[in-house]
Amino acid sequence: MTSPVLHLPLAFLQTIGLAHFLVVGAVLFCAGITTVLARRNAVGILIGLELILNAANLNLVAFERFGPAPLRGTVFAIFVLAVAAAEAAIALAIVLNVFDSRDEIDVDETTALKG
Amino acid sequence: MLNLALVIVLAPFVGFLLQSAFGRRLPRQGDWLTILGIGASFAAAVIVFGRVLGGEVLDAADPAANARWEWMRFGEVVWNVGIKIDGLTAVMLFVVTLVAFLVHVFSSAYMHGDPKYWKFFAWLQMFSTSMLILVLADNLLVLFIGWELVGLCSYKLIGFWSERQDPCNAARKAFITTRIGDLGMVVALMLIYSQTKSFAFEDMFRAASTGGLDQQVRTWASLGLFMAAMGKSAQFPLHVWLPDAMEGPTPVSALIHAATMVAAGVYLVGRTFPLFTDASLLVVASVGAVTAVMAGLIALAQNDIKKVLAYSTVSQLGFMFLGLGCKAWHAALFHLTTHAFFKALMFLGSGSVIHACHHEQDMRKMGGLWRKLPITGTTFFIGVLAIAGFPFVTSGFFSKDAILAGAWHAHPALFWIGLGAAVLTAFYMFRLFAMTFLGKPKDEHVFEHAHESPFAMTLPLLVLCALSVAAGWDLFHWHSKLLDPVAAGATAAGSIGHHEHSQFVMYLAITAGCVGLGAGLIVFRAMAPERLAALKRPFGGLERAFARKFGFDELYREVILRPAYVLANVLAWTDREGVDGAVNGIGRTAASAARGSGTIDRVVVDGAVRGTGAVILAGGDGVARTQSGRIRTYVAFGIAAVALILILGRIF
Amino acid sequence: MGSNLLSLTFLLPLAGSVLVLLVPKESAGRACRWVNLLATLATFVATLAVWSGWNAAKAKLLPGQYALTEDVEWIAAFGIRYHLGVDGVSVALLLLTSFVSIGASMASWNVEKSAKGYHSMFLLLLAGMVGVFMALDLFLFYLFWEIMLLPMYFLIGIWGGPRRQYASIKFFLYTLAGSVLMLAGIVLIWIHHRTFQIPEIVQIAQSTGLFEGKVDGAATYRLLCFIGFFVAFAIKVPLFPFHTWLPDAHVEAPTPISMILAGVLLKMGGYGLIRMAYPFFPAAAVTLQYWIVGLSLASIVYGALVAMAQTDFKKLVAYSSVSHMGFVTLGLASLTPEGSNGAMYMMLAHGTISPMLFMLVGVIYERAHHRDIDRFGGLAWAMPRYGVLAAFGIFASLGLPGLSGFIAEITVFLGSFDRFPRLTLIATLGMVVTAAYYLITLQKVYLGDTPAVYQDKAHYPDVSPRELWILLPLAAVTLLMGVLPGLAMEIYRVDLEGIVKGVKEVGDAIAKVK
Amino acid sequence: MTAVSALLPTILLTAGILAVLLADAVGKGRRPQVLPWISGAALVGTAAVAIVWLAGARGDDRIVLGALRMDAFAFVMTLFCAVAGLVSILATLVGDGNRRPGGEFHALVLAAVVGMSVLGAAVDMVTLYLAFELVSITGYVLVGMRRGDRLANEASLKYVLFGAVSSGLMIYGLSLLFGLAGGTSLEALRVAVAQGAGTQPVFGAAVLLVFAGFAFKISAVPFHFWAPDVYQGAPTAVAGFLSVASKAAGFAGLIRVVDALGATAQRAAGTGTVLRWLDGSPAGVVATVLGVCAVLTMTLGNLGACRQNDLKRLLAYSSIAQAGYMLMAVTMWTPDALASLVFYLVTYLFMNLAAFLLAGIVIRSAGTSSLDGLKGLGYRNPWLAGTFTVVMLSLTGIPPMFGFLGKFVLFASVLSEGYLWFAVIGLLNGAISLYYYAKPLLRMYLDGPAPDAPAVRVSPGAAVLAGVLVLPVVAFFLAWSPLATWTKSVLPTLRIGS
Repeated sequence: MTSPVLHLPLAFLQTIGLAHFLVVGAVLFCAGITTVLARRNAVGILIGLELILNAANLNLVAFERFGPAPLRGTVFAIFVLAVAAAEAAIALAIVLNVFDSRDEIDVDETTALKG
Repeated sequence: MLNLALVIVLAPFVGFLLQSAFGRRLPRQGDWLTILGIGASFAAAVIVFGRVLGGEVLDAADPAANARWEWMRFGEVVWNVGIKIDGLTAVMLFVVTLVAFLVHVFSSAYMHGDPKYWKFFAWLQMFSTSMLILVLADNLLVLFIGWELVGLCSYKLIGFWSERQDPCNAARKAFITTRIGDLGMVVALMLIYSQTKSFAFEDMFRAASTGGLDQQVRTWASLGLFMAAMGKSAQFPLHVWLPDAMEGPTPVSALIHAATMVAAGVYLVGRTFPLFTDASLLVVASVGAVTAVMAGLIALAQNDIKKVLAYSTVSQLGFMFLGLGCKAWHAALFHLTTHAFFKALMFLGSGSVIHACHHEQDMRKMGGLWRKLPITGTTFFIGVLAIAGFPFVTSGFFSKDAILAGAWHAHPALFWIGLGAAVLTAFYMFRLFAMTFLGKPKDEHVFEHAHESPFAMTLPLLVLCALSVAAGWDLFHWHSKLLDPVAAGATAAGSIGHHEHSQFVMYLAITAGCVGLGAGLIVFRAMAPERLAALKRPFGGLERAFARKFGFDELYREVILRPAYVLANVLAWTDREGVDGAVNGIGRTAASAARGSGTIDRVVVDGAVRGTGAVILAGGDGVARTQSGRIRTYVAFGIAAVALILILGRIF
Repeated sequence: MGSNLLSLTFLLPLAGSVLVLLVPKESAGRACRWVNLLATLATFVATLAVWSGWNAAKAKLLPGQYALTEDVEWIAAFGIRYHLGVDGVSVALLLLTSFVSIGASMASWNVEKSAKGYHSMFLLLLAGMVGVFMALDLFLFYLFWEIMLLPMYFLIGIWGGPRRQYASIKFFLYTLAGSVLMLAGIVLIWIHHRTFQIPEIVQIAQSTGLFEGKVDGAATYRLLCFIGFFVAFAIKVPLFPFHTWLPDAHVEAPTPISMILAGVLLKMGGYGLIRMAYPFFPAAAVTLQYWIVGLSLASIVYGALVAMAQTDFKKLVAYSSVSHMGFVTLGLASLTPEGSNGAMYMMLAHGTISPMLFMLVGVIYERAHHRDIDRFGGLAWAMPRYGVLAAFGIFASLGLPGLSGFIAEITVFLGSFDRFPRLTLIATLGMVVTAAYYLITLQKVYLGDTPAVYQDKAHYPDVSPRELWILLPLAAVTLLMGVLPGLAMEIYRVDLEGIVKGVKEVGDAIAKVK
Repeated sequence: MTAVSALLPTILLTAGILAVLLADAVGKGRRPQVLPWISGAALVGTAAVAIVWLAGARGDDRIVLGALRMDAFAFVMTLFCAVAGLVSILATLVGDGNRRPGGEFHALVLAAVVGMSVLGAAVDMVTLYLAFELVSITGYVLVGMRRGDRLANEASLKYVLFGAVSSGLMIYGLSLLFGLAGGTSLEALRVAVAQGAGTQPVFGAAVLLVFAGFAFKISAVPFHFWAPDVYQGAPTAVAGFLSVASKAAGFAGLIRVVDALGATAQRAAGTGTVLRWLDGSPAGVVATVLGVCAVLTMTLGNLGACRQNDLKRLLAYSSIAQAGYMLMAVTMWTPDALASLVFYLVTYLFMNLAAFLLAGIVIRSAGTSSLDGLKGLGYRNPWLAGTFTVVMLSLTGIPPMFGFLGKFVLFASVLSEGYLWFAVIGLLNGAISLYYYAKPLLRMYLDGPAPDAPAVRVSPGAAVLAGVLVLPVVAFFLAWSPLATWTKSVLPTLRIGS
C-alpha cells in the first residue's frame, strides 16, 4: 500500500536546508501568536509568549548554522533564553499578585482600568 | 455776507446748547432765550434777503469769500465744507426763519404748562439749525448732514410726548421711512462722487453739462436724490409716515410738516435741478401728479383736522414736484414759498382751534366756531382761499396757475390731472372750513368752552395771513431778482424750458378754483345732513378706501416689516444652531463638563451631534471605547495592525 | 533712535500687574484698583508721549519706515530680535487702546471677587494689547498676541456671567485655532527667508514676492499663507463665518472686559490685516478680494438682521459690533484711499462708541440685574441724564451725521463703491436695518411708560459721577471725531495710504501678469 | 581614554545598585534613611560624568566591546534618564511621605537607568535587545510596587503581558534581520541593506516587527493601549518616570535602528528627504510607516484625552500625543529634525515630570485622581494652582512657555522639509489639545472657590522640587538660543561604524 507521502520527491526530504528551519520557526511563531490571543488565562498567555521567543531562537540558530557569521547566532539565542526566563519569572510573580487580590486570573475580568 | 450767514446758523445752535443745558432753571423755562435766538437769525435772514436783492451773492467757490474750509483729505482728493448763498437760498432762509420765529412765538402759548416745556424749545432750536445747515450747504455732503439732522430733530419733536406709545411709534416710523429715502441720497452721493470726486454743486453741474457725468449716471443719481426727496416730502410710496406724525404737538406739525422739513425735498430737487435728465423729470412729474390726486382723495375722507391738513400738504408738494417735473422750476419754487405761508397759517389756525376746544381734533364735534373765534376764523378763511387758488387776491392763485401753465406746456396729460387735483384741493379745504367754522355747532360741550386764543397765538396768524396774500404780488419784484438768476443758472444746464403765460390756462385755473369752492359751499354748507349722507352713499366703498389711506400701512406691514422680522428670527436661529453649532460641540461639552454633571456620558454619547466640535468628541469617544480594559483586545489590535501593514506592503 | 519710550509703554502695565499682586491681602479690594487706575493712566500718558515723539520724527521718515524703533538681538539662533516700532496706524490704535482702558479700569471699580487677581490680569491684558501694536518682529508679535489671550480667558472665565466657562473656552479655542494657522505662516516665511522682521518681509513681498525662487509653486504658497493669516485675523475682526464666539464672549464677560473686548481686541484683527496680511501677500489679497468683500457684506447685513431678533441687550450690541466691523474689512478690501481710510476710521469710531454702549448696558445691568429688552421701559424718565447719554450712544452707533460713526460709514461706502459698485449697494441696506433695530430698542428700553419697579430712586438712581466720568469722555471723543475728523485722520492717513498704495500696485501688477 | 571611561556611567550605576541592596539587607528590616542617599549619589555621579564628558573635549566615541558607542547622543540620553530617575525617586519620597519605599525600589530605578543609557548607545542587536528588556522588566516591577493596590496589580499585569508580547515580536524581527545582515552588529545590517538586502520581501516584515517593540516603548499607535491603564494604575511618580525616561530611551533605540536601515545613507546620497513615501526604497518603507504612525498617534492621543475625566489618564493620553509629535521629527530624519527632537525631549522632560509631580500632590491630598479633586484649587492654594496652570499651558504650546519653543523648533524643522500638511495637522492637533489641557484650569478656577474641599498640604521638599522643574518651563525663553545651538552639536553620530 503506497501512501502518498512516499511519492513526494525524495530530494525535498534529503537535503534539510535553511528554508525548512525558517518555516518551522514561522509555524512556531504563529502558534505562539494564536495561543496568546486565544487563551483567557494569564499563564496561558505566558506559554504562548515562550513559543514566540523560542521561534526567534530557532531562527537565530538556523541562520548561524547556514550563514557565514561564526557563533554569533547561538550567543544571541542564549541571551534570549536568559531574558525569557527572567521575564517569565517576573510575569508569574505579577500574576500571583493579581491572583491574591482577585482569586482568579481570567484576563477578561481585569477591566477595572478602562475608558 | 459770510458772518451774516454764520449768525443765521449759529444763533439757534447757541440757543439749543444754552437751552438744553440750563433751560429748566431759566425764568419762563427759557422760551424767551430761544425766541431771541431765532429772532436774531430771522433778522439776519432779512438783511441777507435785502443784500441778495441788491445782486450780492456769497459764492463759496471763489477763495475771496473764504466761505470754504477743508474737512477731510484722502490722498490728493479733498472734502470740504462751505456756505453758499444765492437767490434760492435767500428765499428759503427768509421763509424758514420767519415761520420758525412765528412757531416759537405760537408755541410759547400753546405749550404752556407742559412738564417738558423747556425741552420742546431746545429741540425747536436744533431743528431750525439743522434746516439752516441744509439750506446754506454749498455741497451735497453737508446738505446730506443737514438732511439727516433734520430727520433726527423731527424724530425728537414728533415723539415729544414720549411717555405715550403712539407718538414713539409715529416718530420711529417717520425716522425709518425717511431713512429709506436717505438710502437714495447715499446712492446718489456714491454715483456722483465716483465720477466727479467732489461734492460741490458747481463741480457737479459743470461735469453734468460738459459730459463729465454720463447720461446713465445722471439719471440714476437724480432718481436717487428724488427718492430722498420723496422720503422727506412724503411723496407717493413713502408718504405713510406723515399722517402718523400728527401725533406730535401742533406747532411741530406747523413748522415741520407744513413749511420747512417737508419742503426740504422740493428744495433739494430745485437745488440739484441741472442733474436731472428728461427721463428722471418725467418720473418726478408723474409721481407728483399722482400724489397730488391721491392725497387729495384721502384728505377728503379724514375727520381729524390735522390729518386733513397733513394730506393737503402732501397733495400740494405733489403739485410742486409736478411743476418741477414739467421744468416749471420758477413756478414750483414760488409755490413752495406761498404754500409755506398759508399752510403754516392753517396749521397754526387749527392749533388755535384745538387749543380752544381743549385738544379736541375731531371736526365732527366742531361747527359754527367762527362766532367764537373770529380772528382765527377769518385768517383761516383767507388761507383756504389762498390754497384753493382764489383768483388775483391770494398768492396761491399766482403760484398754482404758474405750475399749471408749465404743466400745460410740458405734459398736457399731467396738466389735466393737476387741474383735477386743484379742484379737489378747493373742495376738501372748504369742507374742512365748513365743518369747523360754519353751520350749527355739533357738540354743545365743545362749543361752550371755545374761546378766542390769546394774542401770542393770533399774532402769528395775522402775520401769515398778510404774507399769504402779499406773497403773490411781485413786491420789490423778488421773483426776477432772486429766482430768475438761479433759474438762468439751471437753464444754462439746458434742462429748464422757457414758459410763457398763456391766458387759456389762467382761465381754466380760475374756473377750477371757483368750481371747487362752489361745490364745497353747496355740499357742506347748505345741504342738510341727511341729504349729505344720501349723496355720500354711492361713494361709500370709495370713502372707506380713502379713510384707510388705500391700505398702504397694512401693505407695508405685510410686504416689508413682517418678512424682515421673520428673516431676522430665522437668521438668529441659524446663527445659534447652524454656524455657531459648527463649533458648538466643544463649547457645549466644556459647559456640561464644567457643570460636572454625572450625565456626561449620556449627554456626549447620545447628545445631538453638532459640527466639528462634536466630530472631535465622537473621535475621542471612539478612542476611549477601544480602551476596553481587556488586555487581549489590546494585543489583538496590535498584531492586527502589523498584519494589515504587511498586507498593504505586499500590495504596493 | 535710542529712546526706549516704547518699551516703557509696554513695561508700565506689566509692572502694574506685578505690583498689584504684592498689595497686602486685607486692603486688597481698595488698594489694587487704585494701582490699576494709576497704571492705566500712566500708560495713557506714555502713549501720548509716543504720539508726540512720533509726530516729531514723522517728518524725517521715509514712507514705510517706523519711528521710535528699538532693535535688540534676542535669540541669535533663529534671528529673533526684540524689535519695536510705531507708525501712524499703530500710534492711532495705541491711543485708542490706552484711552478705552482708562474707562474700563474705572468701570471695574467695584469688583470684589478676588480683586487682586482681576486687576493683575487686567493690566497684563493691557500690556499684551499695547505690545501687539508695537511689535515689528513676527515672533514677538505672536508672543504678545498669545499673552493677550491668557488674561482674557481668565477674566471672562472667572468674573463672567452664568455661562462663563463655555464662553471663555470658546473664545480661547477660536482665537488659538486661528493663531495656529498664522504661526504656520510665520514659520514658513522664516524658513525660506530666515527673517522675522516685518519691514524686511514687506520689502521682499513688495519687490520679488515671498517664497519666489525658494520653492516651486511660490504662488500657491503665498495664497495658502495669506489664507492662514487672513483667517487668524478674520476670527478676531470678527468676520461673518467666524463671529459666533463674539456674542457669547460679550454676554458673559463683565462690563469692563466687554468694553475692552469691543473697544480694542476687535481692532487687532483689522490692524493685523493692515500690518501683515495685505502687505505680505498683495497678489493673494487682490485675487481673493471678491471673497473678502462677500464675507464683509454678509457680516454687515447678517449681523444687523440677527441683531434685530435679539432680546438680550448686550447680545444685540455684540451683533451690531459684528455688523459695524464688517465695514472695516469692506473698506480695506477696496484698497482705495477713501475706503481704507474709512476702514481705519471705523476702527477708531467703533472703538469709542461700542465701549460706551457696553457701559450703558452695564449701568442698567448693575441696577436691574437682567438685560432683557422687553422687561425694560421708560428708563429715560426714571434716569433722565442716563436717558440722554443712552440716546447719544444709540444715535452715534446708528451713524448719525455729526458723530464719528457717520464719517466712517460714508467714507467706506464711497471708497468701496469705486471698486465694487453693485456689492456696496447691498451694504447700504445695512444702514436701514441698523436704524430699525436700534430705534426699536431705544423705544422699548428708554421711552414709553415707566413700569413701577423702575420708579423708585433707591434701586434705580440716576447715573453716578463715576459712571459719568466713564461715559462723558467717550461721548466727547465721538462728537469731536464726528465734527472734526481731520484731527484723527491726520495721525494715520499718510502711513495707511502708503501701505495701501503699495499693496494695490503690486497686487494689480501681478494680477495683470497672471 | 580607555573603554572603562566610556562605561563609567554604567559602572557607577551598577555599584549603586549593589550598595543599595547591601544596605537594605544590612539594615535588618528597618528601612535605613541612607538608601535614598546612595541611589541619589549614584544618579548624581552618572549625571556629573555625562556633563563632564559633554562639556569637555568629547573624547573618542569608538565602539566599545563591539557593543556600545558612547557618543554625545548616548551621553545626552544617559544624563536625561539619570535626571528623570533622580526626580522620580525624589517625587516618591516627597510624595508618599509616610511610607518610605524599600531598597528594591531604588535598585530597580538605577537598573532602569542603566538599561536606558545602554539602549541609547547600543550598536549591536544583542545589546539593543538586552537593554530594551532590562528597561521593560524593571518597568513592570516598578508599576506593580504597591502590592496591596488592586489597580496597581492590574496595571502591572497588563503592562507585563503587553510588553512581553511586543518584545516577543521584536526579537522575532531581530532574528530575521540577523539572518539578513549575517551578523548581530547594526553595522553589518547597514552594509547588507546598502547591498540590496532591503529588496528582499522578508525585510519589510522584519522591520515592522522590530518597530512593534519600539512602538510599545514610546507608546505610539497601534501599540499605545497599555499607556492609559498603566499610568492610571501605577504610582504617579513611576508613571512620570515611564512617560519621560523610558519613552526617551525608546526614541534613542529607534534612531539607532532607523539609521541602521539606511536612512542616513539615503539622506547623505542627497536623494531628498527620507520621506519620499512609498518610493520603493527600503528607507521609503520605513518613512511611510513612521509617518502614518506619527499622525495616528498624535490625533488619537489628542482625541482620547478630550473625553477623560481622570487626571492621570488625561496625562497618559497627553504623553501619547507628545510621542506623536516627536515621532514626526524622526520621520523627517534631517539634522535639524533630530536636533529639534532632542530639544523637544528636554522641554518634555521638565513639563511632564512637573505635571506628574503636581498631579501626585493633588491626587494624594484630594484622595481621588478624578478632575473633581481639583475643584476650587485656584482659591485654596494659588501657588500650586498657578504652577499647574503654567505646566498645562506649556504642554498646549502657548508662548512664552517652554513647550511652545519646543513645538516651534519641531514644526520649523518639519516645515523646512516642505511638508506643509504634516505640520498643519500637528499644529491643529496642538490647538485641539487646549480643550483638555484647559479642563483642570476649568475646575481649579472657573468653578469658583469650593469651601468644603480638603486643604492641600504641600511639603517643603515637594515645593522645592516643583519649583526647580517649573522654573525652566517659564524662564527658558530667555536663554533659549544657547540650548538650540547646543542641541545641534549633540546629534547622534549616524552612519554607525564610520
